[in-house]
Amino acid sequence: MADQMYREYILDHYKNPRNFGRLEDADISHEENNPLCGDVVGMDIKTRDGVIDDVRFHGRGCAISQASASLLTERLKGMSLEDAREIGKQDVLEELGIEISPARLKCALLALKVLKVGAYGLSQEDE
Amino acid sequence: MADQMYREYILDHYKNPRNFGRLEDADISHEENNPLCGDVVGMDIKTRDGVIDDVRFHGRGCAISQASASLLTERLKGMSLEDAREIGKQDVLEELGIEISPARLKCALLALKVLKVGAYGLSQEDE
Amino acid sequence: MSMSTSIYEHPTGSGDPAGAPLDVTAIRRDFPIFETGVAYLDSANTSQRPNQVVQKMEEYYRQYNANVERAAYKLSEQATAEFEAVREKVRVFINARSKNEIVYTSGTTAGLNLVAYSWGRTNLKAGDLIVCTVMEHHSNLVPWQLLAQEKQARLEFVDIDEQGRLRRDQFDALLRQEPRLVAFTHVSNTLGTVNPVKELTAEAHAAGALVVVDGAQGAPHLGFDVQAADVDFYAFSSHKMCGPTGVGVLYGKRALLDAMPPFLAGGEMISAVRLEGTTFREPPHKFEAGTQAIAEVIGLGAAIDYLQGLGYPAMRAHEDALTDYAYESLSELDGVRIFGPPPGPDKAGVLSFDVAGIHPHDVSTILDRTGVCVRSGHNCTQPLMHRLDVAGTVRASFFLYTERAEIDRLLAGLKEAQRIFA
Amino acid sequence: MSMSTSIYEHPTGSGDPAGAPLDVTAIRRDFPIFETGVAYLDSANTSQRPNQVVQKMEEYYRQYNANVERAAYKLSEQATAEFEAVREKVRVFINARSKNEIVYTSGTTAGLNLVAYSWGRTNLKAGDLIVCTVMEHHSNLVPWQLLAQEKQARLEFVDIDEQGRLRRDQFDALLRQEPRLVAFTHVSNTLGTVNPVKELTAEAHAAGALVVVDGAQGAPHLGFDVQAADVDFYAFSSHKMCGPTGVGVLYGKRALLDAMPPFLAGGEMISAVRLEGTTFREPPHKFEAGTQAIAEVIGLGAAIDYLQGLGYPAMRAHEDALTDYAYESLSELDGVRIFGPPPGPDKAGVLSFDVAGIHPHDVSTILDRTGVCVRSGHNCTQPLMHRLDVAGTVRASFFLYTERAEIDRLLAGLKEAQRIFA
Ligand SMILES: Cc1ncc(COP(=O)(O)O)c(C=O)c1O
Ligand SMILES: Cc1ncc(COP(=O)(O)O)c(C=O)c1O
Repeated sequence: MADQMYREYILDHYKNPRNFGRLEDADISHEENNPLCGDVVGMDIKTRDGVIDDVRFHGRGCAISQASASLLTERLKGMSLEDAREIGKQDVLEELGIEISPARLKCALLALKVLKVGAYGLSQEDE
Repeated sequence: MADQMYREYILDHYKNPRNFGRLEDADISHEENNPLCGDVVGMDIKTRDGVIDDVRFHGRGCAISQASASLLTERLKGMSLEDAREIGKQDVLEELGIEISPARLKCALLALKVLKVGAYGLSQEDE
Repeated sequence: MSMSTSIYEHPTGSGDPAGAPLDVTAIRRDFPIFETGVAYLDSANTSQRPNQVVQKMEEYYRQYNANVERAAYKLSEQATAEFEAVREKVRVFINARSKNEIVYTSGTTAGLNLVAYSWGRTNLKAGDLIVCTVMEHHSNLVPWQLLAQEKQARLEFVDIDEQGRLRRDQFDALLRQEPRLVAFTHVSNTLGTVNPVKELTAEAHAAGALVVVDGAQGAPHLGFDVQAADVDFYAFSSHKMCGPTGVGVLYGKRALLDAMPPFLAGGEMISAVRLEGTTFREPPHKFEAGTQAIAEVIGLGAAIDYLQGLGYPAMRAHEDALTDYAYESLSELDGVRIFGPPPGPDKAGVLSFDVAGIHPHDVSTILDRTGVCVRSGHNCTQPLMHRLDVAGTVRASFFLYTERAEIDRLLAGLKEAQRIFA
Repeated sequence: MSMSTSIYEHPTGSGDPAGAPLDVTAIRRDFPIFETGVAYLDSANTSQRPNQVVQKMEEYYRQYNANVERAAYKLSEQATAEFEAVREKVRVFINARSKNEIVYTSGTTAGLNLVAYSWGRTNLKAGDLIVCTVMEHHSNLVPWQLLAQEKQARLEFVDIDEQGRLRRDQFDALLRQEPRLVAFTHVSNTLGTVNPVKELTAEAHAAGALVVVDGAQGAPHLGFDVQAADVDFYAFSSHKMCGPTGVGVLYGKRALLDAMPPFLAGGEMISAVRLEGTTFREPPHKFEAGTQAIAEVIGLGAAIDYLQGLGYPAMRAHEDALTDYAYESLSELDGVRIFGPPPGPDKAGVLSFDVAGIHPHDVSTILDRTGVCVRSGHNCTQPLMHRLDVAGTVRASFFLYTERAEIDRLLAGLKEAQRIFA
């Protein structure tokens, strides 16, 4: 039975997360937790001339939050900070490409929140 | 139309309260209020050899609380403190001789409470 | 006859602003309690609830009864969605900037205490001044007394004039003493006085004070626009506005809520708990500890829908007409003395009065025997009773479902009381 | 198989003490939500409500909807009578000495905070010790953290052993430091551990401490006898015991309640209010400020009737049998690790576990797709999660209406999750 949510590539990113780990000399380093489940995602970003040179994420969480973080880091590499700022919730959800139930939205968007708060000090509304 | 509650003698005691006023040199003097309506009844008692020599009440309130106080003072005069201690809620209600709705029970029993707390330090359960 | 619409034009009032009259006969069919034949003139105490509200809660209990936020299954998602949709409804209802400024409470009293504890204990210091008024309900008075006591702050009260309006000269004089906090009611539950919240707030702000408004009577009967009036806090109760008991709302400006420490602590309001210490969520969740009144919040949403479906202008016009009629009729009875302003734009549908020679309790008991429900006593405004120098009042209050015939029954009952006590 | 009846033999348990089994099929007909086909295994979060409870509240809304105590008409008298009759029901339910020891609250969280604010702020001083445990729900932990912080008191936590029972050696050691207050849960909402409340209380009292017990899980599933256990405070919530949301109970010993200052201030809890200061009513009214959750209190009364009609021994036997079955079945699944004590007299119908390689959230999402509702995450016990060194758990919990088939659906769903994540 194919699962709508736990697709092959989601499970792959969960089991084999890309860019997982820490960066020693990160320029941006931030961590957020999801108060409803206690899950954590952190991100280290190295920039050069306003461009994201390298990025790693760490933390623990469900398949959705980890796959979302893994996918986001892939996208971020080589992107300008300016462009990265434009990444929206909808972009992240589209990239995930699966149907997300409301209760899991926070999981799917946790990595984005880390980026937004860490890199731009944008405190998203808690909703 | 004869009223079940506002009988002739109740209204009479309300309009012409017996033993209304204060006693200068009371041995017992106490006041209580009904927190639900703010009504007040106070009582001054003079005793001699354990007998209630004189009694006055004051305060303001509804026909029921004032008539009940008036009736109680009539009964108390000349009674021993020991006997007065035995006066119960039922006695007061019988003396009133009217049907009292639950919300008005506190009015009917306010004077008795003043006596009990003032003379015997009995704190009735607040019910 | 004053038929003016609400002085707080409701931002989303969907009713015809010209005041297409309420169809009270139809409305009363939504309230099964009227089948009992009771004349219910105590809505300022608690309102009746329409079928729509009760059914909405039943739907929750029968179809998606689950806790909110905590769980990741559909039942809980539906409950959470409904629960949070009401927050948005409330936001629109009082025109708050953000739904994060809407804190669910157990009622007005709880909301005002939240401000006293959380804001008050953090920000007040000895010698600071709090300004309150003599017309306040105990719930907007005793919390400030306790706070002032704890902090050794000063508490001063604005008096009323002979018609039951706030004495603006005293208000101004107290503002010159630079209070930290000014607390007053939108509408007096005893006098029916509608305070000019926007003006008073602007003056208080100019004097550097925060403004807490008790909206227990204002929200149901006039509606309120928190941005237009620019108040800092506004508290109200569901049960007075056709919603269920057990729930209420505290509005607070986001920046204030952000800076305030939590009040009650427990589940849901935390961000991370360690044995060594805890971090908290953002408002409004920071102030919503433990399982919330879920069914009741959902019921409140249905109540807001109901009220907005009728529209505040029409409701207000209806209540105004009743108030005019009752005021005139009562004025014609010998020995009846009415407290508070006469009908007009600064008077809500609340009439308090006494009857010479008859205690308010006795009046209400006699009225009750004819099926007429009114409040009697101090109406939780004892200081105002002292100010008026009365033991209590009889209070008749009107709402969207009140009909003229109920006022006629009130008048007949009063005559009967006068006959008995003659 | 452990089929023992409650270790707190219920004082008034009307069920057959020998444990005449529950007729679960009949019971489930009282809960219309089961018609939706959902397998509801999250009762430790919030329970479902039977028709009897919803109808009782409807009756209030439709027939005698009025505020309590404040008014002197029949509608209000009836509401007051029902409201106060529930107080007596609760008294009998937990066998309190007097109904004046029964304080209505908005829930367990509110009750525990009441103790922390009112008793705690009056009685604790710098350096005093509060003893808590690592298995507590945030609602019985964060209030003590905030109190300790404010008062510069010390807060120490009793650890658990490998089976999830309190470490009595640590408990004893902490008691030797003469704490002022000991706070622990009757039943752990994560581990299902039933703490020996009576023994712990006796020891704490011998050491001079007061005892606050969190009864959120204990009251619904075991019942409780406050006199037998001699606890000082016991808090629980209606919504976990088949009653409505928005209401709960705090039991406190009369002498303690008498000596405590009020917490929330406002209508109903006052004796006399003057501008200069206020005097307060006796308990329980002193702690019940503002309009109470009237319909919800009345609904709680119906819930207690419902539970007592079934009888705690029978309910406990039923939950025990389900726990045994689920425990055994889960133990047979590869990669499933169960936390907390094995079935037995000190285990309630709560099973928390994790599944190797699958996050609890993903487990519960997959279960939800098969219509099975379980809790996942930290269950409002983050310190316990850290202690167990897990991100969260999956939790299945049982109640009187749970049937074996629901557990079978849980097992099937877990196998499906394992297949997907294989
Ligand atoms: C053990 C325990 N304590 C306290 C609570 C808090 O109860 P409430 O959320 O009803 O205030 C809960 C339930 O969430 C619980 O399980
Ligand atoms: C003006 C006013 N303020 C506050 C309150 C208190 O509201 P609640 O009892 O719902 O907390 C009331 C109603 O009783 C009121 O009329």
